[in-house]
Amino acid sequence: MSEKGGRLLEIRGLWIEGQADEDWVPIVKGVDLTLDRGEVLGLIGESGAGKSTIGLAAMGYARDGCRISGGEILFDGIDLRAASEATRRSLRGRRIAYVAQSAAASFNPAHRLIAQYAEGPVRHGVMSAAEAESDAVDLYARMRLPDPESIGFRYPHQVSGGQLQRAMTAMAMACRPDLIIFDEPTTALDVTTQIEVLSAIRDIVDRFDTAAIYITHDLAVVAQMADRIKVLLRGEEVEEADTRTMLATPSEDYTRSLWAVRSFARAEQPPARDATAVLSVEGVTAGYDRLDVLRDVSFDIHARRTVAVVGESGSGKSTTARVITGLLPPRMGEVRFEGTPLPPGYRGRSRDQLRQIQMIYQMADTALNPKLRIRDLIGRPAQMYLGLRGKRLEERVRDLLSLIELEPDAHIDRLPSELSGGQKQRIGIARALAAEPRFIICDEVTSALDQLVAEGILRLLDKLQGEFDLAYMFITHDLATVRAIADEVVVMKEGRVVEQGPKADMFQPPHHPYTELLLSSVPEMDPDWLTDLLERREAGGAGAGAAGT
Amino acid sequence: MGFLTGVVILAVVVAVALAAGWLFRAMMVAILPAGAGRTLRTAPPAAGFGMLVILLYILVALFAPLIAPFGEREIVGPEFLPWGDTHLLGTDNLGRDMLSRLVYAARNTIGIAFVTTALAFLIGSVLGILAALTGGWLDQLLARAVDVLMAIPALIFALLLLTIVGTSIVNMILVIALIDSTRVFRLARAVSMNIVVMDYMEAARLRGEGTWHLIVREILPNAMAPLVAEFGLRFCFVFLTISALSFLGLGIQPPTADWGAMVRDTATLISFGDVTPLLPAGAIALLTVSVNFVVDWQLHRASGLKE
Amino acid sequence: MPHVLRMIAQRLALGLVTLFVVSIIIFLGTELLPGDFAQQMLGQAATPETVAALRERLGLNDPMLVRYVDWLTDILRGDFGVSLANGQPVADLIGRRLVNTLSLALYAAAISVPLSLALGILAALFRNTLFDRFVNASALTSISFPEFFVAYILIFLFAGAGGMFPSMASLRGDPGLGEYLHRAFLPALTLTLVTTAYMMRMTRAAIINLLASPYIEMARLKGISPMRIILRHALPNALAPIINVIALNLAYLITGVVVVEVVFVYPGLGQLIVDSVTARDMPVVQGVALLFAGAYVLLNLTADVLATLSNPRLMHRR
Amino acid sequence: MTRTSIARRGPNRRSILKGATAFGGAALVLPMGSRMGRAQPSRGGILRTGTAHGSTTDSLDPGTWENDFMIQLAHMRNNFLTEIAADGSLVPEIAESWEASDDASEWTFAIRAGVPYHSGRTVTAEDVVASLNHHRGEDSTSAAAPILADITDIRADGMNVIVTLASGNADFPFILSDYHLAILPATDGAIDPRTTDGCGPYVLDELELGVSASLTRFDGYWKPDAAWFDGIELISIIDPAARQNALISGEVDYIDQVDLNTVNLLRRSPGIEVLSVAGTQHYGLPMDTRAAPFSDNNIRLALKYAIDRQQMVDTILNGYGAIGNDHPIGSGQRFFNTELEQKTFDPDRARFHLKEAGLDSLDVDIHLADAAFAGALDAGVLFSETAGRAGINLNVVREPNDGYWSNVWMQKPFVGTYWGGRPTEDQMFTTAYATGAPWNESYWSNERFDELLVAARSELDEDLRREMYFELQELVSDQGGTIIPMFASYVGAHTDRLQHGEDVATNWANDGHRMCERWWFS
Repeated sequence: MSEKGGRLLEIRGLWIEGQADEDWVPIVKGVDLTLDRGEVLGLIGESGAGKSTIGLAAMGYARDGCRISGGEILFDGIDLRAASEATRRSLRGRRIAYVAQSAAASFNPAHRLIAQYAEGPVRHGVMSAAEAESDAVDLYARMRLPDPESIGFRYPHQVSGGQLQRAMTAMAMACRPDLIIFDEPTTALDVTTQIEVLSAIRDIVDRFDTAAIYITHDLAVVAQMADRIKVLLRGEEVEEADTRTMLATPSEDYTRSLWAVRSFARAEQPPARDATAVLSVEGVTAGYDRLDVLRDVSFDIHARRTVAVVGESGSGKSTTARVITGLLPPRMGEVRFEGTPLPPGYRGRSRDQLRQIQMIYQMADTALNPKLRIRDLIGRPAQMYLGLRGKRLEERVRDLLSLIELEPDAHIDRLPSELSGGQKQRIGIARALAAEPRFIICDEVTSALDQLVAEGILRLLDKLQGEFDLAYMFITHDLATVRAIADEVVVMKEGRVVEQGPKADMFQPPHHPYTELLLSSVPEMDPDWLTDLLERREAGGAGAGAAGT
Repeated sequence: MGFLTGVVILAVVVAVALAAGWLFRAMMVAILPAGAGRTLRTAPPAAGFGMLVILLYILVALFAPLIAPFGEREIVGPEFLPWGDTHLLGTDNLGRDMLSRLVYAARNTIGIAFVTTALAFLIGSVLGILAALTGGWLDQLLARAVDVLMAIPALIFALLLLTIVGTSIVNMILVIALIDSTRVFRLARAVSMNIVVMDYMEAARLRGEGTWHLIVREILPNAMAPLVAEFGLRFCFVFLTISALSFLGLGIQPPTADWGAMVRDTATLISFGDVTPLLPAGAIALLTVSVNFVVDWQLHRASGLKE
Repeated sequence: MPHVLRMIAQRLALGLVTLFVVSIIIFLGTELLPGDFAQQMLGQAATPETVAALRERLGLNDPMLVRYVDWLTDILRGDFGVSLANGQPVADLIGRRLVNTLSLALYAAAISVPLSLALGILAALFRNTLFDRFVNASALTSISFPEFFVAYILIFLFAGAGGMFPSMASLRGDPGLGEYLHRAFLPALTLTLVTTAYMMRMTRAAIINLLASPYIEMARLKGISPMRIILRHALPNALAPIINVIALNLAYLITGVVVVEVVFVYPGLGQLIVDSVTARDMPVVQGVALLFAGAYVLLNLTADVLATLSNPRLMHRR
Repeated sequence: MTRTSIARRGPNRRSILKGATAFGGAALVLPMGSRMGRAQPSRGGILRTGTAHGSTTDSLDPGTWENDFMIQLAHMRNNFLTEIAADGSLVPEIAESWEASDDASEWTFAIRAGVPYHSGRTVTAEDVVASLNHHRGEDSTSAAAPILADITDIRADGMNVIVTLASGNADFPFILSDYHLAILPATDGAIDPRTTDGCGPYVLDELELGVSASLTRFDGYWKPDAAWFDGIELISIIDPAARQNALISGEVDYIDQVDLNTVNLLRRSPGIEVLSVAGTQHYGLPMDTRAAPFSDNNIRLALKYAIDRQQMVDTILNGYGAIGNDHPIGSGQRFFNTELEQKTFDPDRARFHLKEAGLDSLDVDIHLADAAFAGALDAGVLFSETAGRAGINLNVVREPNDGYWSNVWMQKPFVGTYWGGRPTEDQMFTTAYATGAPWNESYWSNERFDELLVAARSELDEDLRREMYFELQELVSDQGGTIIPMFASYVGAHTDRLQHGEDVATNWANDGHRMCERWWFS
């Protein structure tokens, strides 16, 4: 990170347009970017900022439906826009490589990892297949993949997400490129896995002195990786600075607002232990086929309180939600609503019981029927449960839209595809509210959203809770969210509740070791955080093994 | 020989067709309200041409009696008159006006094919979606039943069934619809399998929605694109099935005019280089190609692939 | 691997059940046909007595269930019975024609499968170009003509007086391979034309469907050439639907070509079953129909197995 | 003539039962080819003939022969007791000669000596008895049983076969030319119905039912000036276009049942000759005379005058045929009524008859399928056109081809039918017009007709007989229940290399199915 070579990439006045029906609209508007050899530049911004599009443009590549309409892209003196497709193809993979967000989707499911590793070098004539394969084993080892000799002979589906992401980084390294584009490489991973991948990436980039563009929306992550950070907003540059400078003294309001997100915190609600819990999960054991996914899970949720259920993927958070909603009848134990046991399956529940428990989903895209208009999406529960018709129904829909801070006239007749991600999530909330429930399950409702948008959603949920006396169960893996909104926390691991209690207690040591691991793995805005953490873990010898597989 | 001339004519026809498609699209964009117009503007000329042809066919079918110069069954002159002023496309083997027969055949053929295909889709898609939705024994039962029906060759099965129930037009529609519905079932089931796992389906189930609402409001609109594409192909295959049946002596019987049977009746003439059978065959082909141009465009739009 | 074997066993069992149900349907169907063989053979002159005598002799008077069970047990023993019409064993009647049918299907498939794959791949590669549109439109045109009409056009173009190929694919005198290929060329070409379009469109669609996948973009960003992307990255993942549509078309080539057989005077199974339906020669109808159903089940099974073999996710469990 | 494989079956099955052989008297021959410079027959060449018939359900059993594939094969492989010559006269074949008792109820046939079978055996009187007995008896399933039903006894006496009939029949030897009655070798008094043996001109080498047969010339054939080909390939080509194509492309030398839609185009093809033979084959539209409205003869007459016969011949037969006069006797037959007024399309007269029946207009259904005869539905359409002009609203009901002869014919009141004809006037009338006859399609019953028919059969005076048959025709034509608008010719086509005699038999297609031994290559 000390010595940098000469200029490797120079982008001047880049304009990129995307196709919307017949029209071309600009999505990158005159961005300049320079990168020296061995340097790591962080590109940061919310969705729609054009980060990935710029990253791909650095390879002279535009996705289908996009076109580079202006500016210059000089890679090591070669004008990528003017160069022939053959020239560009010969550079891609060989001198500029790419690491995609989802390794699971970006590895071809039909071929073994090592074959895909070797394809680039062999096609580019850099090495023979045999050389490439032995090289792969070497790089797999460097990426700290388990069993580097044989892991390459597995198919993508046989390898876990974190390992795949490392294998993909190794693949990108295959031709020892001058530049690698990392496009949100850890976004899809659990926090504990993320650390492993981040450290492996940082090591290998250092080792081969490769220049990199690191694209992410997560400031804490980019702080660990980048020498310099460029902040983007809607296709335009906001500011650019050295990492430490940027973290310490951002000059633009927008940047400051990004920093500020993490400051949102709700006033904690007073505990109401005396009243009957709105919802109690009691000794639930449940699973699929013969496999138990949940074992003896119990917790209570009271009115006006938010219980956050945290844990990594596979810990049983979502299965718990399925038991509560009745999609998965438990093998043992029961779910009570205001003290009354609920029938185990949703088919056995009365319409009123169904009404009382609503759910908001992580992916608003799949949770809203894309062919129905907002009017019907929100109106249907009101019509079904409350028997509203005609004008009253319309009024109710408009009220709900106002509640979720969307202008009724402008939105009531839209399709979900005509809304932004945050707006869609608000519709999801409105749909749940339309049933006038007492209890809402929020399943990772903010994890697919940008931070500013997510904050808005959290604030809205908070407001509504007060207004309608709602009880929330908040499923999340993001501890920042927990900090912001929860009254109580339930930590789950491998289908069991490992720790639960009021939020204040949870964030105070001593912790259960697993809670400790989770808490310590959340990246912090300190550029030295990762280095320090790894050193600490090295010293302690604990935790790393649990997350590293 | 006329072959080269044919190629030149074909090229001209293609050029004119594309131009017509382009013009038609431009015209419709101008006429239609903004939303539909914007969608339409994305249509390639081929799809524009397809829509134009389909529209023309529908008009011809609807207004056959107004367009046809003579009656469908009316014997208006000597048999096998050449093309001329009174009889633009000449007369057929009984002395009926060829053009009029073609026009009326549009009505019969399209009408029968449409009813048949619609019926096949009604049966096939409802059952297919239902199978995907409910799963379990009903799904297994329906899937196995369809397997069984598909294991019997379609033409043989149609032959057997039509022999049993007799060859009226109604029976033919029912039999072909039944056989075709098995194909639709498989598609509808496969498509729905991907839809029933969506979160909005879960939400609707948890809301306590009934099966019919789930099928009609939640699944069907989302399964529409592939089903419509299949509808286009099936619609055209129905003509072919009917004409194959008429080859085996079971199709639409004269004097009702239909393109499949008209090809069949005049097919021997092609052995002598007479172009008469090309007229009804061309009518089928033009419609098939047009329908599929539109279907391709729709599928392309639905796939979200932009190129 | 063992689970593949288990799947095959499972599917075979299921196939047998399917065949069993098909046998019931066919049996019932032939029962329901108006008129029976005795009536059909004796004609209008038949007195009630002679019809009864003939029925008795042919065993047509037994209750339906008895006849069905007898027939089924015979089949299970490998005995397809004898034709009511001419007393020849059904197995003999089917045997030679089965060979003919299979060879024609094979011939047509040998042309159409590679052709449709190649055209489908090229169309996917040059999608939305003039080439793509031309191939697509010609394919659609060729499937929108009735089979017999395609056959007549081919005969007109290629047979005629002094033509290159015979208009009849008659197999008299056991032709050698070269001679067979020559004689059966036009029927094979007809079948090629009617089946290629569908397979080609499916191939193209299956490939194009995958082109939006992230791993295809990844391959592009690795600097892989478009042709190799299609062949190496898209095709292996598109195999399952392609194999499926090929299997369906092969089944069609075996079971659905009666019209082509008639036009080209080709002695295959289709003509046999149509003749037998008309003559109410039930043992033959049932035998051939069962054979067709068997072919369909077997081809589907093969397709499923191949699709499984082509899918690492199913072949190599975690 | 067939359009489809399904349609084919009906008429063929019936043709066995109803069509028998030709009549005596002058044959009407209309060969289309040139008669000039016809060469003497010469030996050689393989005749390849494509026939519109043949089914995989065919069988070697003579009792089941029903279509032209098996019938042609029979005439290649087998001989019969008698033969109808190309000029229409009855000539001896296996029966060298015959004589009848005075009342024509006992017939003695002298069997030709030394006629060899392909297997080497010689034809005996016992073989003849067994060959005929195959079609008789209680449990016989032969389609020819009805035509031999009158026989009470057959016995062999040396080289003679003596047949006793229940009643006298002067035309009995004609019946023995029927194509079912092939002479086959017998063992223990019975023939083996599956034998491939025969005493005909060609030896069967290979037979694939419904597909083809190949035969080579039998060196030991007894006829000196017959069977000119070295061998024969008989090929079943069901599809009319395929048949035509096979002829045009030179893959066959002869085809039968030329598609009449394109026959004129075919005639223009180089090297192709079309051969049209007018015979006794006729198409009819029987009405059930027991049922209203057809029970009223005025209605029947109205319909008879409401049909345009010439248009039918021109359109349905494309000119290859002759108009009919509502009786089944062909213009070439011995006792054809030359004095009978020809009915023509006359709407006024039809209206007149309607009025006589007390009606202004008439609504009536006719049930047709192309199985009845080729173009039956088209004929129905034409008929309804012309009938409309006479105030008759004729509705054509389309019936399925399959099962037509079981479910429609003689079941529905107004249908279509087809007859190959009968060798004698008596047989034709007895079979289809006498009261209570099993195939009396119109259920017509006329006392005078029945009396006259019996009288004519036993009348020996030629003039008196002619008078009687004239009256019978007049009765059928004016009062009968069947409209017979047209007589259809047999239309075949062949390459110009193939030659035939000046006379071509009119009793059946394909030169009375004898082209195998009468025709030759130039």
